[in-house]
Amino acid sequence: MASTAPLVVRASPLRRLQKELFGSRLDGLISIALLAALLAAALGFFRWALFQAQWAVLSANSTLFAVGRYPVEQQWRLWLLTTLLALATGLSWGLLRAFPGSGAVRALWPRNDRWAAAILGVLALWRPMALQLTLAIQARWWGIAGLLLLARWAAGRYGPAIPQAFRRLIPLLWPLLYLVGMVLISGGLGLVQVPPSEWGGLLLTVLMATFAILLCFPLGVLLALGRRSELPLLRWGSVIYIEFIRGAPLITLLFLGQNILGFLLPGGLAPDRVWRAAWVLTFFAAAYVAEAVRSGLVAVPAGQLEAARSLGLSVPLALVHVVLPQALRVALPATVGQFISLLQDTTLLSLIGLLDLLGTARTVMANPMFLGKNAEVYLVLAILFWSCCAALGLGSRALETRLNPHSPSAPQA
Amino acid sequence: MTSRSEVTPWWRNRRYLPWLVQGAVALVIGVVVAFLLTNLLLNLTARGLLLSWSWLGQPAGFDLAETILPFDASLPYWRAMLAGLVNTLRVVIAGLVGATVLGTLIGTASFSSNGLLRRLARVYVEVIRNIPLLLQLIFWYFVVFLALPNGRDALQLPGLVLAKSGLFLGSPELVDGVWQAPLRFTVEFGALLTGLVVYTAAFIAEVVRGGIASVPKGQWEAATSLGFPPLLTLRRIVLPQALRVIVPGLNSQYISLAKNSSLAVACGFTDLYSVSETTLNQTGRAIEVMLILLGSYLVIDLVISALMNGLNGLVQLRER
Amino acid sequence: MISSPALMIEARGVEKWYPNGFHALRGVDLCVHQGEVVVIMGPSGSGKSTFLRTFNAMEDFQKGSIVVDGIEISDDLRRIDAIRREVGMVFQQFNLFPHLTVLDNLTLAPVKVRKRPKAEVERQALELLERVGIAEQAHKFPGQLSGGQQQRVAIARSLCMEPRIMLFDEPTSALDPEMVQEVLAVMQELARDGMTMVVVSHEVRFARKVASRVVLMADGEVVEVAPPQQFFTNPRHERSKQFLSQIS
Amino acid sequence: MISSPALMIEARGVEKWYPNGFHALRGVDLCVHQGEVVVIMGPSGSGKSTFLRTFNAMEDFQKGSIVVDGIEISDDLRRIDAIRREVGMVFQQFNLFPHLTVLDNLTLAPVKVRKRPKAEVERQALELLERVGIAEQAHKFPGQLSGGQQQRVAIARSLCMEPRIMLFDEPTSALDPEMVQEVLAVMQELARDGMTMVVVSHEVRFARKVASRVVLMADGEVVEVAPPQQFFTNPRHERSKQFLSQIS
Amino acid sequence: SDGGGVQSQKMAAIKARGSLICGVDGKLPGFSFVSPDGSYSGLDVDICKATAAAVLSDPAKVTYRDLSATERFAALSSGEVDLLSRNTTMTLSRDAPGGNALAFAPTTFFDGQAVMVPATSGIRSLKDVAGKPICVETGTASELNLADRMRELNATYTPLKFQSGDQTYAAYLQGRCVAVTTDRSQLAAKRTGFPKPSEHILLPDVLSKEPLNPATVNADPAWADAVRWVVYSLIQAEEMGITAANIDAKVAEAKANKNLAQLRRFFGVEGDLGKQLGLPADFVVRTVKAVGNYGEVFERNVGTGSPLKLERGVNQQWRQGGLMYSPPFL
Ligand SMILES: Nc1ncnc2c1ncn2[C@@H]1O[C@H](COP(=O)(O)OP(=O)(O)OP(=O)(O)O)[C@@H](O)[C@H]1O
Ligand SMILES: Nc1ncnc2c1ncn2[C@@H]1O[C@H](COP(=O)(O)OP(=O)(O)OP(=O)(O)O)[C@@H](O)[C@H]1O
Ligand SMILES: [Mg+2]
Ligand SMILES: [Mg+2]
Repeated sequence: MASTAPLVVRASPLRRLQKELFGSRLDGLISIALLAALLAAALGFFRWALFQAQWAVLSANSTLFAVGRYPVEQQWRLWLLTTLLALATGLSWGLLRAFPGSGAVRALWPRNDRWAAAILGVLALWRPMALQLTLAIQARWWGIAGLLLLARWAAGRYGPAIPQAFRRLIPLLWPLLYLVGMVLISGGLGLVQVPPSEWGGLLLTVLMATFAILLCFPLGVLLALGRRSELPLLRWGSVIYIEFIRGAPLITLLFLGQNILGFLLPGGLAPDRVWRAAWVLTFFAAAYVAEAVRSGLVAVPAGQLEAARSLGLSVPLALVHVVLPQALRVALPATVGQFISLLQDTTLLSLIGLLDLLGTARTVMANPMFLGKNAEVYLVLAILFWSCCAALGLGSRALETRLNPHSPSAPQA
Repeated sequence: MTSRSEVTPWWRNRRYLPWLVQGAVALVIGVVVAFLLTNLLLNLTARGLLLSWSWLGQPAGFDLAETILPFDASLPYWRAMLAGLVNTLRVVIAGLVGATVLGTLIGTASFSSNGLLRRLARVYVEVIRNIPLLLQLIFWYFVVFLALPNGRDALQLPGLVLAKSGLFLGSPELVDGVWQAPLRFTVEFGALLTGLVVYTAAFIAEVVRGGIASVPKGQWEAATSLGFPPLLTLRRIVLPQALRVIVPGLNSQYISLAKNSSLAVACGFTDLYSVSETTLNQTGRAIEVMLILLGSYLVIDLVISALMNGLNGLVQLRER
Repeated sequence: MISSPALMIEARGVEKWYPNGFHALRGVDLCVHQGEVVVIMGPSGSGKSTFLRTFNAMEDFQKGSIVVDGIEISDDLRRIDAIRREVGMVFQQFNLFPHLTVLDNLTLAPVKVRKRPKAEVERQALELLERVGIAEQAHKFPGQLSGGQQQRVAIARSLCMEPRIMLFDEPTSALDPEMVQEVLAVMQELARDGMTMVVVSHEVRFARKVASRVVLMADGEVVEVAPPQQFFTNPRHERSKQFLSQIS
Repeated sequence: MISSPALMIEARGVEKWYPNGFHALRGVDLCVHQGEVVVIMGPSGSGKSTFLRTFNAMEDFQKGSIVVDGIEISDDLRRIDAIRREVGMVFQQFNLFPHLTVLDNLTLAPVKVRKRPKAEVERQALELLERVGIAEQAHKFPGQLSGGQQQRVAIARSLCMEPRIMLFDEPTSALDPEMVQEVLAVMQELARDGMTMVVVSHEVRFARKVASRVVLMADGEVVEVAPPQQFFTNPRHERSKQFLSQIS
Repeated sequence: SDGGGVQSQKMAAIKARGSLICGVDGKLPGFSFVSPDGSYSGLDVDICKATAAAVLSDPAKVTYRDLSATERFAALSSGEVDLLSRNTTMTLSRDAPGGNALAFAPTTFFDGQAVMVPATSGIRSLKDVAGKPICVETGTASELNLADRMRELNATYTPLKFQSGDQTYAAYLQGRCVAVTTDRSQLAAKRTGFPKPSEHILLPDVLSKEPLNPATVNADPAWADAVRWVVYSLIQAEEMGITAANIDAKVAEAKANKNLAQLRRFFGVEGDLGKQLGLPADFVVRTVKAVGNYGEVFERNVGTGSPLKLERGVNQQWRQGGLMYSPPFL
């Protein structure tokens, strides 16, 4: 049996395609039908997008979509914030590459990153132009994108040279930036106050989502611990809370927050309705995050807590250092899933009259000039939401693999 | 550890400490709840809105668009809310069936030998789950369904007419520019149902996919070696086993579909939430309306859970 | 020539690459005549399972040809069906259907695929269960049986389709030692009844007693084909000697 | 009396009911002197684990008293902390923290509970790992180690808190046979160094070689306490004989 | 102390806050509407501005809250907005302490509920609508009026209800319903934005009287009075021929001429009318400077010169035969 030297052949792409699409007669029929449908849909879409759609509705209202009625003379604050965000993003991104998780190789521009940078570049160049923004604003976007890439490059290149003590502080950048961002957005500390009722569009959506995500997480962890607690009162309290929230549609809870919160607090103490909605979102999401975290807690064997206790760790110490790190790792995908649906749920704010992205869209479409331009606006919103949610999902998967290079399923040889 | 000569201070006693912690938590919760309730009572008394249910018997004064229960403006509020509830149930039940069928099809399509179908199934799931349902509902209603032709231009098939005003079955006829038929579904219902089905199906598809993937590969191989064609294998061998994993996953998807049906307001369908909103606005009875609303959804959830738990018992039993 | 038994499996120059590019079979030839019992041995990863699975078209291959009972394997679904009708297969992991009773495991395929009347199939199934010695378990579920019993059900399930060839892929390696014998006994009896069998197995005793020929595979090639007596006592190839030293 | 070693554990009439009403310990007495190695044996469910876990207050009890290294166990949390500081415990399932490296497993408690400087603890930890023979694994994760190695890490982790008493709950019963010896060797060495140890184990060879006394428990009671020589060759009680006949 | 001690809590709160929170519709051209640059304009908005000018001396110190029809009263009674200027119809039950317990300022626009249909539909009166779908915003008085009137006519119809105005008109324009009903002014306003305004007609039927008034809560009568007289000041200014353009001259004139007693009282040059309300003495000057007189407000926002092209009609001054009539500033 004189066989040839080990030869690696892959079926040619064409042949593979043929096999995938026309493996059997039924498959062939299905493929043809699907291809025809896809083609028709694509044709229809492009005809609409190129000849019928009127994108002016977006360019004319781009500011409204971006920040709502944020006072024009104060918008420099948002530009500043965007610039800071871009810097922080570039810095963190570069440092992630400079210190890849164990097992991964360090490369200044891995393939994914080149893709991301290219997409970013194209978006930054093309989007502002497509929206027919003024040249000054276009230039700002180019500058910000350039800054991001520059920070990314610098951090990736010189990151390893940063002393370790200093590097530890870099994750703190984000909470700090959040606080700075809140001050920049709402005013105070010498800045003119801009009340929440003036925030709108993307700004409001992002603000609501991040606020709720940041707060619902610790709350959810507490609830999950409560639900697993041996103390009956804590356990039943958590169970009742979680099940009550999960049994009710979010819109009824938002409605409740808007209509009844005013009765529950002495006059004047009730927070602004924007904040009211934000709190309702937070409390709502907390119940779901609690369930996600609980599934992680269940996955941690009871022996872990026992071992920690027998080593003298108090219960809080054991939770923080032993149980939660393991539980949260397991719960990560489900938790991020909840964050994604929370981001989607911010659209419900439009049903209670807040001007989030969807609410802004509805306002814009009440403008006589743009009546009936539904499809264009909704399409863009859909793409926007889709990209954000998909990015969150991708990020969570990346984080998962990064956290888990040493899974217990890889025993030593 | 019964009698001790020296007394352990309570703050270090592991027997009492848990109760102290609980007591403290209970106290805090109690104080907060009491504070809120007093305010509620004070505020409601001040506005003359103390809990009362007699308004439920007063005539509603508004009409509802589509109801199965006959309704007109002279009937009392409770009838209006009941009509809304029935509409909610109608869309939930239809949605459950539709989403299950579509979701199962898409879930199984991701195991197809046809690469295109497989990828499209993935794309469907990834696209649909990442776009807010509310946006999708508004899209279906304002962009798709309201773009249907009307009157004489409506899509006509034997025994079926699809027009801007709805889907007409039976023997539809055009009376005075308006389609009439024994069986009709409005576009509001259609848009809500389509949105819910399309959205929930993406999640159900994932559940089904997970369930099928949980069946060992050897089961497919054994069936193939016995000469089973793929579809028969799926139906007789794989799906029955996958159900064990699928049914609990379906439960939560069903519940979220029921809750999501409350987004009906976005496309003009008169469901329970929409009627409640109108009622609240006409009567000012915020607390009572909220209680009815939350209670109703809770009951719907519980019923779905109970049914699915029963079903779960059945599919798990088949194992032994 | 006329009296020599018919050729049941004829594989010529079979080459297979897995989709990831791994070259699993590198030109393998094998003939199996009617009534023969061929035992395939070889180190793990040598391609035994892959080869076996090409015989009933569970794996495709890129070069060479395989003719089973006169039908050449091709992409034609009708042919593949015909071949699967001829060939029964028993797996290492039994692969019984856990949601069906033992009896239903046996009757499902004949009834649904062959469209035979249910009552008749059930009669036959009970006979077969009798033959493999577990008639009394007919109404239990697989999860309630021991491994050896499960594997015997799996054999009976294949037999219920009345195949002319049986393939076994390490039928006893997932079993506790005390159950191995009961399964081998059933296989031995099958061989005695004249069934054509191809068995991937490392059971030397079984091979010595039952095999017509033993095949040694290594690295996707057939290294040696010999009657068991010769194979175990006096293998020709270095590779075979090495392998035998490992398994004993 | 002055020269006799100090009493490290003194349990008197300990009775425990589980919350479901099960009477797990029915008045047990046991004294362990400094430097002693006491091996507890007994059938499953006899309360060995429960008894062991009362020594570091992981389980409470309803009647009787336990004094550990001069500290009487009570509900006082400060005392419980003090006792846990004295007593190390090794579990059947190792219970290493899978998200921490071996070194971090060892240093976590000393740094967080004892507030000792990290560098110093790390030095000590590496010494201990050396002592249990796995210094080179310090930066791996538990999931990458074999069972025997994991159990040795668990022992080192307990030692890192510098306990005066070590409790072992069936430390070798979750291990593959070839790894049992390496763990027992480490324990033997510990015993030689004069550590006071209470070990729940059915390893007769280990007990014979290392134990000062063997305790037999059954149905929540201590049936027999005897030096190993006597216990294994000439047990006094019927129950002991019966038990010994089962495990050998 | 100055103002006879009548300080309203609300007004104190507004002054402390430095801004007036005004509940508006926000999506209604001519009444309250956001332009792409984010600024509000409209008749309702001008009332907010005038009030802010009177209380805070600065018409820009207004925080607008877009309120849906369903939430407006709750927002007002829970104190979330100080003033509701969201073309709200005054009715007994909304006014009465046993009802919504609102306090209404004078009518700023006399309206009536009407029905709009496509000109080509062949529908010429409400009766013709029978059996067909009608779009209406949920939670409004229009919804109830429609039900009442159709019951009177003994006609069946399908009410398609939407949560917000934009959806209602979108559905109408897309042909989901053959008619849309709400206040005549609103219909006219919306019609201006339609692709072909001339293809839609308003039916002659008037379903109801719809006096649109700003509103505050009963609980703070002093605040309600202040708002009431802010509105009257605009009407009175028109009657007296005072406009934003000529007010400075008029004030100078009044200051110079002691004989113009009425004008001097009106401008607060003399007397303490403003103080009695807890407002600055010259609040009228401020309101008129901020937004002009009622006629100017009307013309600018909804009048024939505006995109809405509404006639003054009954909203004319009483001297011209209309209903706009301010009590004397005495
Ligand atoms: N789906 C697959 N894709 C890629 N390589 C595969 C696949 N299945 C099997 N292989 C590789 O093909 C080779 C032969 O596999 P096969 O299962 O036939 O070996 P075997 O001789 O049966 O081994 P064993 O005794 O372990 O069952 C192995 O190296 C295996 O890793
Ligand atoms: N939390 C509990 N609640 C109720 N009963 C328990 C609990 N934990 C243990 N038991 C019971 O107490 C008895 C003694 O348990 P223990 O674990 O101490 O036995 P053991 O001698 O260590 O057995 P093994 O050799 O199986 O580990 C057993 O019958 C067990 O079922
Ligand atoms: Mg194999
Ligand atoms: Mg035990």
